[in-house]
Amino acid sequence: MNGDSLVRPEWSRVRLAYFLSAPASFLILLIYVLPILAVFMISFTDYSLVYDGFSFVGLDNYKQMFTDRHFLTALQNTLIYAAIFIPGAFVLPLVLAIAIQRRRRFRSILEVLYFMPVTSTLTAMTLVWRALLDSNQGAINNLLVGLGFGKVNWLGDGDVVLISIAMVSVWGVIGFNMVLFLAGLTAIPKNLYEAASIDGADHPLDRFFQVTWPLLAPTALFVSVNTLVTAFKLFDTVAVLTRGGPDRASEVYLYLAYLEGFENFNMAYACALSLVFLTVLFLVAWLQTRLGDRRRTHA
Amino acid sequence: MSDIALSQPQPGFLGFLVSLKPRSLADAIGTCLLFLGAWLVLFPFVWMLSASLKPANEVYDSEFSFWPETFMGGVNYYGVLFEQPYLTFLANSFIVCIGILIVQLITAVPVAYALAKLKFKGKSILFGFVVASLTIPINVTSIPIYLGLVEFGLLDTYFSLMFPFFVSVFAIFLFRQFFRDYPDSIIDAARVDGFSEIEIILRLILPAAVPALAAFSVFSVVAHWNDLYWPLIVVQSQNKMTAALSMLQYQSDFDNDYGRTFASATVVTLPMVIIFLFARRLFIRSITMTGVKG
Amino acid sequence: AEAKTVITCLTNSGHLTRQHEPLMKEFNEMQDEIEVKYAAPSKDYADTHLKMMRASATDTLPDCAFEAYNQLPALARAMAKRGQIVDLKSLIEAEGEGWKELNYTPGMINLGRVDGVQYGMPFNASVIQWYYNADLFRQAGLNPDAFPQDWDGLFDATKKIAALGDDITPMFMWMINGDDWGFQTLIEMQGGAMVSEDGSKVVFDENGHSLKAMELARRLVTEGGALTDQDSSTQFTSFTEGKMGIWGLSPAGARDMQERVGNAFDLRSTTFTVWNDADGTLPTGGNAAIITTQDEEKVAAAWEYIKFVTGPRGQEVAARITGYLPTNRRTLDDEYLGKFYAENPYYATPIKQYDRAGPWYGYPGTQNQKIWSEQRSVIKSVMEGETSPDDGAAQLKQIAEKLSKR
Amino acid sequence: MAGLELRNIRKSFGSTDVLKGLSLEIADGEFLSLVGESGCGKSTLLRIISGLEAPDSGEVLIAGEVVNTASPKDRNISMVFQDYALYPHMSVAQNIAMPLIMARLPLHARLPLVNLVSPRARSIKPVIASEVEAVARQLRIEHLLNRRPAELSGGQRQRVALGRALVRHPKLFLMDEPLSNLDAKLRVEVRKEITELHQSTGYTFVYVTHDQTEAMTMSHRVALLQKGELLQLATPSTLYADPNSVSVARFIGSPEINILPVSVGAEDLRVGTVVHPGLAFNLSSCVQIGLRPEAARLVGSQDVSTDFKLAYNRHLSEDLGHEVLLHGTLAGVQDTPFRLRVSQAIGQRAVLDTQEELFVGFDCSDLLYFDAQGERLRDARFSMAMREAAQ
Amino acid sequence: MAGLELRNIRKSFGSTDVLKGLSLEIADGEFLSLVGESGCGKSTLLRIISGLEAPDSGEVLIAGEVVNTASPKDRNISMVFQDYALYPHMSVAQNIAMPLIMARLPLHARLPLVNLVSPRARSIKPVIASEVEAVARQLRIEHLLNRRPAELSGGQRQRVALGRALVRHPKLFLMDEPLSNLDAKLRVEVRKEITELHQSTGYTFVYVTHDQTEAMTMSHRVALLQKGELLQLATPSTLYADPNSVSVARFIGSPEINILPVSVGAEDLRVGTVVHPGLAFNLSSCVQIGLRPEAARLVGSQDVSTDFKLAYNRHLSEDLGHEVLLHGTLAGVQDTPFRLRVSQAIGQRAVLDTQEELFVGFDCSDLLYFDAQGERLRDARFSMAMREAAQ
Ligand SMILES: Nc1ncnc2c1ncn2[C@@H]1O[C@H](COP(=O)(O)OP(=O)(O)OP(=O)(O)O)[C@@H](O)[C@H]1O
Ligand SMILES: Nc1ncnc2c1ncn2[C@@H]1O[C@H](COP(=O)(O)OP(=O)(O)OP(=O)(O)O)[C@@H](O)[C@H]1O
Ligand SMILES: [Mg+2]
Ligand SMILES: [Mg+2]
Repeated sequence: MNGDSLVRPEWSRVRLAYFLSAPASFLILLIYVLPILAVFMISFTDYSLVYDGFSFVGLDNYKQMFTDRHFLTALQNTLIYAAIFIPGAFVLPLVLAIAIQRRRRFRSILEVLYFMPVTSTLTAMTLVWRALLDSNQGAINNLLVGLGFGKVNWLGDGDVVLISIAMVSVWGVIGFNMVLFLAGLTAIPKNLYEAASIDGADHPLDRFFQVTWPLLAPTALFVSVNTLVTAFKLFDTVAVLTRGGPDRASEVYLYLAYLEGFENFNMAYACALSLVFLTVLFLVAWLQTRLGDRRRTHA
Repeated sequence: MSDIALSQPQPGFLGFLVSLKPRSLADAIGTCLLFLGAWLVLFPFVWMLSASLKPANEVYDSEFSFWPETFMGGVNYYGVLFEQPYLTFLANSFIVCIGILIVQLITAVPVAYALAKLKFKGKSILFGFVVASLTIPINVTSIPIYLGLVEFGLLDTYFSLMFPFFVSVFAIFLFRQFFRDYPDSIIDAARVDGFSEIEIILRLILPAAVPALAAFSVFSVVAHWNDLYWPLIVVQSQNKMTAALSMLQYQSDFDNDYGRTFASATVVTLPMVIIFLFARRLFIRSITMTGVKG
Repeated sequence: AEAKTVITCLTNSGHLTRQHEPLMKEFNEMQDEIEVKYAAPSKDYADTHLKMMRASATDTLPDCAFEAYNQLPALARAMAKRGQIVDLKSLIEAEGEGWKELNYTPGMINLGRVDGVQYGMPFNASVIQWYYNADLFRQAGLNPDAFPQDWDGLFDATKKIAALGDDITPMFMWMINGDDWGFQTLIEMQGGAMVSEDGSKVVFDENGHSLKAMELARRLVTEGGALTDQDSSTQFTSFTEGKMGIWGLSPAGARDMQERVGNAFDLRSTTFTVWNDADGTLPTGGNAAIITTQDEEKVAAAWEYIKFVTGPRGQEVAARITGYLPTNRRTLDDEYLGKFYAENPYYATPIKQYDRAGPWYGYPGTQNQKIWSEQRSVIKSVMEGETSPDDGAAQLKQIAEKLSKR
Repeated sequence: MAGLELRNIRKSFGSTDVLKGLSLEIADGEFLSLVGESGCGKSTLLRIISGLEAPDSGEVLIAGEVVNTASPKDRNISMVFQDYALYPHMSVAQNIAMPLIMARLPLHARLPLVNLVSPRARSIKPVIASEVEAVARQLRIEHLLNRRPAELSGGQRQRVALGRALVRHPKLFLMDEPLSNLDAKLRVEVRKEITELHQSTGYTFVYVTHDQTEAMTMSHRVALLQKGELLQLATPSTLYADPNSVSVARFIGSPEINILPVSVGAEDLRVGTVVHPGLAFNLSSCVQIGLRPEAARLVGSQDVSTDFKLAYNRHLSEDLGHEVLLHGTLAGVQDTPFRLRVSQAIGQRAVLDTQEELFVGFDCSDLLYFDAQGERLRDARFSMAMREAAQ
Repeated sequence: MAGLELRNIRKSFGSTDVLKGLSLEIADGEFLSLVGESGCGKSTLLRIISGLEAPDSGEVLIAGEVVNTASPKDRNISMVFQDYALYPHMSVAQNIAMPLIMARLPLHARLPLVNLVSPRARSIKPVIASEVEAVARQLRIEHLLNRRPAELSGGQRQRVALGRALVRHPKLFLMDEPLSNLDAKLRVEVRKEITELHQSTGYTFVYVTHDQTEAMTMSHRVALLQKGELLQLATPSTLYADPNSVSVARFIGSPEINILPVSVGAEDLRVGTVVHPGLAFNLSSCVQIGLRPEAARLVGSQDVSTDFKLAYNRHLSEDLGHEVLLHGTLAGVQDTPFRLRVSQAIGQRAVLDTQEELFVGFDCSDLLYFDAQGERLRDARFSMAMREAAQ
């Protein structure tokens, strides 16, 4: 056959694709890939801001992880936190988005209210949350006592602190994910709901499972990947709210890496920690994306 | 509110009341729950706003009351707005956020389109890089990037404040997901009509992706508006400080000016709320894809 | 006129607005050869340290900076190696015989010494002190005018306060809530030291100091009723809301404390309970000014400024605003703050402990933070009774030795 | 009892009045076609009947009950959407199975995951699958059952949409141009399937179509809509042969009916150049006549067997295979097109091929008379008189 | 010179072979209709011609040049999509104006904002607007110009899609069932507009339709596709009257051609119960005959004027107004349906209404002969012999 004619139209589109991808790719290279490569290199050295010189130490930094019990603690904390945060940060906004989207009347006011936390500044909000979560006289415990429950030591109890942080994080992310879901929901053709209601899929659950959920899949995939990544990237809230306390009960992985790198100036070890973490996180996120993409087959 | 309205019935008021009648009990309960939730979500803000009006000895009173006994709002807000170059900080924040947003959109939209709608070799690799980059927190890359900026003498510039955020993999991923749903047959029609691929993006895809674009824009602006981590690293002189940084001014280890801190937080948050209010309409501006059958 | 010499200084954000801005203004108005500016402030001490380290590695340093005492050694050593920090010795000598002694007590000026070199001039200083709620004292049948002078007496008082009700916490002392300032307090008040003179050896366990410290830590919980499961801000609120008897922390927060308490109760302060009245010292918190420029003109200008801020007038301003202990002894004169202290006993406690001001030690090596964070876990577990004071003391030493090698 | 009744339905979109007080009664088991020009409100009407759209005013009754407030589901209807509205994420089989699953499985057994373990779901699934397959076979899409809508051709999609409606057995079928994208052959076949379904089940059908053959052959009655109003509702042949107005006459029948201006004298009728005399004429308001393209025929130049005979000026002929359509004008009425349907069967074709000059002949009895407003003049005496006079 | 040439085009989607080596030549200015059953590959072929889809192999030539590598834009074509593919966020006017804007304004003047200040854009806009309006008027959608597609009825959308194609003047028009959602009347009108456009401009048209009338009346030639292969390419009347095979004969014409099994003796032909003797018969391979529904007619029980006369068992009659379609079987061939088109014009109808027992008559000369594979037996001697024998 005519080999040329097969190759060339493809090529023009390919060229276009490359052209469109070039700026972003270049920046990704500059902002992510090269720095990560640098981090990768550093992880084989004993580099630190404290000394000018450095020498290669091979896999020492990686070996060190296995002897570092805080590594495991941090990993465990991160997983526990993620297990609390991810469902909350995914399901609540989804429910909210669906509930809000259906209403004509209060839709806009509700949207604004739930989005407010996203606009807030973490440092200021941390002060507020400290006050609210105060185990002695905080508003939340006052409420609990008022409702006949006992007080909870939100930030002081090592068993509770991750829940508290997750609560604060979910609070901060509800509006964010809700807006994403809302954007996704508006993209679902209305006539499918109509077809569904004719077909008898009138129950909210049916509407959800037969139409909304499958068609929201791209958004849902995005939100879930992003939520997953956010969960594992937890840093700020810990840094300002608990500083890993009490007694490392909220020391999550990235915070550990931060401490090692920027408080203890074990830069190279921090790099190694980060890389191990990123590799695992990337694999999970990538797998999730691929699976989600595959399941989503409508065009 | 409601009794004021009752005492002066307006022409449309009866109609309003009737329209308020819940369509069903479940609906009414749902609405109540939503508002209850909203109140919970909002409470920290109410608390913050209230605190910004109070003297220090009232802020942490265990019995919360919105209105302070001693009103300090005037002092607090005056201090935040006029005793420091707040306008400069505000302007810096705007420059940085808008600059970041523009570059992010310019870079993310084309690549997202390519990833969503074009076939090319290396596509899944590129997408792999995007997902990978999504997982990389700035904490990890901050030192290499910082060293690079120092190398080029760019520290303490707007550029250095913006640079690490010029490409948003979040945006690329998000837009890709949204673009994928755009009907191919409309794109085909456009190709026949003589659209260049760029114009397909500009004229067709973008208008349809407005909800996602608006959502992202708000996220981006809010995120960088409130960002402390990176500005703390690259800002050296006070005239490059951002509004969020200025909020720290009233806090130190054993000595916090709570009133001003919260007044400052309120003042810093306010522009974001306003931006959101304006952008919000775009979120729901969806285009029904009824141009196609099937 | 000649161009002014412009110098830029770095400090923490809260300190900038409260203390440095008035000082800078006053200094800039006072003369017209030098203009002092401040860099965008860092968030807190840790951030200052990090910023300085980063700037040191990339040679983007400000001209002067205010570094926390406990982090100064690490920073100074790193910078000295790179020749980025100024040894103040010659500058001090140039001021003339007796100038140093006139202004600073030896203990105070030593806070700026690292490895025997005077890198910093003490700017803010604080040693732990007690604040107490005189109203609660009265309710508990205690005499607020006679604050217990030893630990046994203190614990008697806390027991009585504890009896006032379930929601009353007897006391708080800065122990496991932040840095190791509290732990060093327990060692130093016995007359002990953390590391040897030459800074090379860990010695806090000598003479059983660390064991005794651990026993006391445990008593803080069992007898003092101190809580280990609440962070300091929660407990601080308890105190300012009148739900706590005794609060042991820095004078730096004196003003903040008073603002928060308002007129809610009779707030007082008093000197810390020191075990060994003769040799006992207390670690000094706060920060020292360092010069980090190599430009001679700027060094001179920075020195002028540092002289001002650590001088009697500078310290008057700083201390009055914050409650910190003035580092300049002349500030205690009537001309400056003498009268103020006489009239405001609440603010005067720091000067009563003037001579207690001891060093805030740093361990050899670079792992100070890590040592502390490991030790903190041990201390917490001792306080909670999970580890015996013996074991605890042993572990503390072990941790410090292991990590200070690096 | 009426299967479906509409009472004074009004609907407007913004300033566009789409339905202007439409009333309609459809007997139980009746097959009603809804025709009307594009944009006249057919789809809107179906959407109102189905409950997808609420009327601005008026009532919808199904089986005698007002259902205005009932949800689409509770109205027990099937609907084929004009734009298909297929579920893009489901296979063809799943698309078709949807209504059955919804109807036969209890809510819990429809939930994801649960449906995998529910014994009910598992026992019903094969039944549903076989029904889906049967419908797919009827529609000739059994080989496509595993495809997604995006992988189908236009006609295949339409058949899936149809299948989804046919698989269920509701009270009322609403179909919006369900065959428009099918080829003629398939269309005839599916038409037959639908007709048979209708006959065997006796369900009520409301069928929107723009295909006259469909409307004429499938339905008991045809409702002709124009600009949101009901012009005429009658059996297909009535609509064709006995229309109420020019509009109806024009709309029904393809090629369009010929409408010619006439002048009516005391006892004669003039069409173009020809005057037909001697009529007992008593209705003077007639100004135009209608004549179906097949009601006239080509006649030889000598032929005098018809009431009227006029020279024909042919502009265009279209050969449809089984017949030829002529477009042209009659002598004396140059402004008005005159269409002629020439059957192949009976030698007419030969005339066409051989003769240069054409003549068209028609009889008074085949004419429809209209007044200036386009209203039909259906007076019995009048037509009888005409007929007699003509004989 | 060929306006469009396809050489051995192949295309498959996954395992589905959609086009199997299709070759086709279309003269410059020709109007070619593409017909074929649903799913046979018509739309795919148009997409390949337009460059939206790349063929797996084969070449596409426009005006003599291989355009395989050219982008759709560079091929200078207009296309009407089967699923409309309107720009959902643009008004009708903007939708229609788009191709003009793209063609006439340079890139920079098309950019948002720039276009507001570009003098070029400002001077061209009114021109474009007036052209858009003209097209809209042609298609009777001038009152909808400011609406969005979502606010249109199905037929209105289709007209917008059509308008978007018509507004431009490209070399090649590709239309995929552009009239399927229009009512009969409008369809006739638009058909005429297209035909006139074609005649006045001489552009090349490739027109996909499932409407036989359209295919027959508009096109120079018709290409019949089946399962991705070209069955026959000929003028409409050839396709109708002189098909190559049973498949073609069956596909063209509605109602479908009657295909009857026959047995051929040495000198006779047997259809059902009737044997027509005395034929000079020399092709023994004929096993089936085709007879168009209009080629037979109802005859009186005494009538002997036709070669064959068989009793007719009527199952169903469909009244289309201008004609009646009968469905039934002939005596002796009960398994095979026999359709009859009964014209209204010539008294046949009367037969239908009055007589109980029906007879159908037809002549040998109207029969098409096919072999067992369905291939047409077109031997000239054979048919001549038949004809002579019959006379
Ligand atoms: N993306 C696809 N993936 C798989 N099969 C496809 C795809 N697109 C089309 N097909 C199949 O290819 C065949 C030809 O499709 P095409 O759309 O060309 O048919 P068509 O002749 O236009 O039919 P219609 O008259 O129904 O529109 C069909 O059987 C269809 O199912
Ligand atoms: N959402 C809407 N907003 C405004 N006008 C609308 C809307 N939907 C429909 N219309 C208008 O209402 C009229 C009736 O539309 P409808 O879809 O019922 O027509 P239809 O009879 O089904 O036409 P077709 O045969 O073309 O499908 C049309 O003129 C259409 O433009
Ligand atoms: Mg319609
Ligand atoms: Mg098609």
